[in-house]
Amino acid sequence: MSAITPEIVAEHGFTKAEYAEVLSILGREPNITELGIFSVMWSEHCSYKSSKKWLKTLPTEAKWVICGPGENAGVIDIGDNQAVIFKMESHNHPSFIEPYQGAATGVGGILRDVFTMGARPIANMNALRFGAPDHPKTRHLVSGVVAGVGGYGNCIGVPTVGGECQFHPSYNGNNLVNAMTVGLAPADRIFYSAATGIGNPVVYVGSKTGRDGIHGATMASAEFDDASDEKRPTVQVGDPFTEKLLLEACLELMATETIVAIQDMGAAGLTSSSFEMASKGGTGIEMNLDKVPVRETGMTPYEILLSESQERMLIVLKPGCEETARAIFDKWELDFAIVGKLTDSGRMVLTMHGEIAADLPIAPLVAASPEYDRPWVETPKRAELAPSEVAAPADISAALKAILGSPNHASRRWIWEQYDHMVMGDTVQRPGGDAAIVRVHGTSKGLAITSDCNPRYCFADPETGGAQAVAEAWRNLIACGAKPLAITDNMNFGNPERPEIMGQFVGAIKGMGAACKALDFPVVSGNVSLYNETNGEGILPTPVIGGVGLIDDLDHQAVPAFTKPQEAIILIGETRGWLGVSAYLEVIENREDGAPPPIDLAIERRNGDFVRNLIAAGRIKTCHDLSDGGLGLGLTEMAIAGGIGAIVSPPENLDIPLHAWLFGEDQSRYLLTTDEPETILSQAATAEVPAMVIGTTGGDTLTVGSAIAISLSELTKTHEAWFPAYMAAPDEN
Amino acid sequence: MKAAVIVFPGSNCDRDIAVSLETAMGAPPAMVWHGDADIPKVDLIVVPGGFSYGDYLRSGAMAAHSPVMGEVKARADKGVPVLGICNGFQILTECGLLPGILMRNASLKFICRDVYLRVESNDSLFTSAYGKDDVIRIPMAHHDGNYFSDEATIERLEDNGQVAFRYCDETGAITTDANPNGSLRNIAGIYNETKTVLGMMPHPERLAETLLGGTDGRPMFDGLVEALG
Amino acid sequence: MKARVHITLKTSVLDPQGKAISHALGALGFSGVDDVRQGKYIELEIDETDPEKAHQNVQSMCERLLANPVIEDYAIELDG
Amino acid sequence: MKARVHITLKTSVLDPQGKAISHALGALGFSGVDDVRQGKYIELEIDETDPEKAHQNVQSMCERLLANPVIEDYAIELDG
Ligand SMILES: Nc1ncnc2c1ncn2[C@@H]1O[C@H](COP(=O)(O)OP(=O)(O)O)[C@@H](O)[C@H]1O
Ligand SMILES: [Mg+2]
Repeated sequence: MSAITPEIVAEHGFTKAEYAEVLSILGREPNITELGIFSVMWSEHCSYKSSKKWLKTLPTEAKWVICGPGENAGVIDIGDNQAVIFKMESHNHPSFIEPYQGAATGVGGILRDVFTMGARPIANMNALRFGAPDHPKTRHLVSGVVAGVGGYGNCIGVPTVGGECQFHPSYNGNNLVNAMTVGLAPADRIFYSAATGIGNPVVYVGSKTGRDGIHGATMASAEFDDASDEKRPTVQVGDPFTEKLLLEACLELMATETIVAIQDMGAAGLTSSSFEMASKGGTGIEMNLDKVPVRETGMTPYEILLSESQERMLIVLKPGCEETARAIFDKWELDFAIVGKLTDSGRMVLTMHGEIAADLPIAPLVAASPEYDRPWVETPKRAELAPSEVAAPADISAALKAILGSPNHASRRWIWEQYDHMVMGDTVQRPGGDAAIVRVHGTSKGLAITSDCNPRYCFADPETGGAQAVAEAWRNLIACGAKPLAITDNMNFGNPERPEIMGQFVGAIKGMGAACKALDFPVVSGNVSLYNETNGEGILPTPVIGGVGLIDDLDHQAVPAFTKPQEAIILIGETRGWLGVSAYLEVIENREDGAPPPIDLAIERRNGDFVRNLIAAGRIKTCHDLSDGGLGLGLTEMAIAGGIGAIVSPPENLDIPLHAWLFGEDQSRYLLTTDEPETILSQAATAEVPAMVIGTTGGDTLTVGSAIAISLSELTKTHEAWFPAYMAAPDEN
Repeated sequence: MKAAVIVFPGSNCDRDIAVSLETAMGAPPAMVWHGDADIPKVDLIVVPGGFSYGDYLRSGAMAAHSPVMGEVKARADKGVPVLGICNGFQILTECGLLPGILMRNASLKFICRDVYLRVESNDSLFTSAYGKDDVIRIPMAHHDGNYFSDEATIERLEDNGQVAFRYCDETGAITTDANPNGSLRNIAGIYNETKTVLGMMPHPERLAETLLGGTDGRPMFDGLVEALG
Repeated sequence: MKARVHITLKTSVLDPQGKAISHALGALGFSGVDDVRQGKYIELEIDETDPEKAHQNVQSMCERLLANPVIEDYAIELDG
Repeated sequence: MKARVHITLKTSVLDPQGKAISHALGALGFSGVDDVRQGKYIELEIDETDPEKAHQNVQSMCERLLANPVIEDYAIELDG
């Protein structure tokens, strides 16, 4: 066995202190296989060494939470012995190197996280961030990533019901691909990963192991430089067909009484799955690597253990259940191999060709995985930008159209039409609304699902931005009539070794935690992706929030589209014309300065509860939350979606400029329509919720005072034009 | 009416079609796994949508050669009605029950959205509950739906009235703009010569319920139950 | 022995993939590309050692599965 | 002149299509097929008449568009 040189140690990403810890745990030098195991187990991706300290501060509990962070995915109770299992995960770096396969395998990975716990996946979401549209790589990345997300989800037959897509130059060298899966399981049949029962067989199922993505987990934690293109680390190729078989086979096995524990092989493959299972169960594992199904000849223990081949699972079975399980995997034509058993040694003992390939103590290795309290500095507060500091546009109609047709606010139809968003026959609200709604199959309940983050807010003020992302997710669920239940998060940041970046992370977590607490909206799962930097240029801090809510009765839901003419349009919440870091500034003035709009979480909750009660009581059918682009964009979206215009009058005694009233991004606001405005206004007054009638639906023109009158067809054309035109334009690189 | 739905590895619209059939028939259809030797005695066989065998090589090619399709062909030859939707249509062309082939969409992209179809004839078991020239809105979701066949075949299809549906605009006009995938003559679905086998790319089972956005797909299933008892 | 199979679209069949490639090449600044056609290339490792039998075998694979005669032609090469 | 380009997955990269084809051939009763790999085959008609320049040209097309070097290899043949 080759000696471990300092170069090899460095290549595996250890600091001196970390390697000293390795030596002290082992009491000897590791061999190369053992070194590889340590390196992936202690990589940022697997150990959360920079983020752990802060993640622990997030609220994770509520009456309805069955299982919070720590397992493969979070689990919440939705009544009637049904549980919803969901999580979001990033595949940022692989998608930059090979957009199609990187995105596809990202979807495959998050699906496995969810079905490994016993759920049938019922919906996928995707949150995408790309560089500036005019950056030479962007178009190619958008095209490949969207095709890859669709390619995997469409083939496996899980609808992709929504997501996000934003452009900003900070992502030029590091796009973000965050994928979320939501699944449904019987609440009394959730499967966990703790391996227990000495002597129980350890079984490998799924695809064969090849030399794919070896060191993928370390790659996902290393900063990029321009040479990464040339380094060409192996990217995995996804096989959604095999995953579909694996899904059906696992669910079939889960219906029997044979499983003790199950865990997908994700980042760091066999290594991290086996260590996690054993460490959670407090057992040892003995595995014979000769038994692992391999795709290639001559694979070494190092390669087998670190391979990130996709579509594989590790299962601990009850004794005597091997043949029942084997028959199911045979039926689905998947590999099935008994590779080892649980022991009471507390050690991971791996053999191959009759020799010991690795022998490591499990608990010390896991317990000693580094945890850093990285130095951080608070992001300096920015000065507020008064409405009067932003000049009025020359032409306010043109400004509205410019925002509506801009890269970050134009319709995403080009994306979602490439996703099968209807398969499984339960998609009640298709992409394009505030949250997607999927019916709980065979019931009249619905799940509302959304994904949100405004990275420009987060950059300007991480704490407010973090709180805002949670609040916006909450608001999107409220707006369709759901009771928001819980979130998953995907923390995408730059290099945590830089105190400013670490400060962004800390700030975002603080803001998120406060909002989760105030809104009773706990975090049940999540993922951290750090080192999203190229040549020292970090991305905007991007804590993406995936939210899930429950609609008890689908007869009582709301859509963000005008549905009837002659209804009063009511604006809920206070409007002060906050233009700092707004879409208006971005598009019209080409600047990103100012402080983002503050959020009062008590008001947020009060306004939201008021709106949700109206929808749940069946009183209103049309509702939309206001976010970027403010009232102006919100109104326009509702008119376009419903094919019905509106006549809106700004308040007579308006004390802010019209463009601030229209495009300000004050928080905690909604638009709704009703034919009983007086009743709703008086109820709002009782609840101390600011509410005012601002106009009436009808016609085929959107009219705002004497300033704006644009036909619906023109608005629709403007909204729909940008994306397809951009993607059809020739590449200039 | 009794129906069977054939399930291949990679089928994924099998449950969706079963729901629509059950709503219309009042009882669930038999789900027949591709490896099962036998198809029960039924009045209708459905080959559902999805990605059988991952749609690798060519959509539907591998499923078309699976043993169960031999049995489907034998039944079809005896006059048992067969409905192939999306991947099912691709499988029916690959196994020779229907002529032509479904090539990659002209845009090269997967497309999922509602399209308008003109009912070209209503003198079949499948379309009897529609009116001739009705315009219906049905979702499509496919990557390979670009219908192609040689000139002689297409003329024969037209002459025999074997074109079941064409992509059209909201008013029923058959235009290039209304053709989402490049199909020859806007063809969205075709029959065999006896009109007992129908293959179509769009999914009638996806718009058969108000809550899901429309019911234009419903008459196909109600009509089948009406015709087949 | 190794069999190499080329599956190409019949000349009478429109090839949107080829067209898209040709278009993209133009956009990238490659001039003088007149026509592009995209096909499939399949390599098979087979046990059969007799070239004649191997050819027959692969031909039958093409006819039954690998190519669709409505739109595709195929060509087989063998090497030992 | 005509350029033929073969684009194949690198040997260590999983080829789901090849795997499925090999499986389907087995099910059809073809025995003795050990391995199947599927790649792309692209034919280009180009104006360039100088073979060296043509090769360079096509190579650059492969690198910039036709192949993804992370997972694919390519080979170029010229004739005519
Ligand atoms: N990548 C994507 N995939 C699918 N749907 C998307 C994607 N990006 C955006 N959408 C959809 O477009 C709509 C508008 O998105 P967004 O502007 O982020 O909504 P909001 O401001 O209400 O949060 C939503 O319905 C969303 O689900
Ligand atoms: Mg959103």
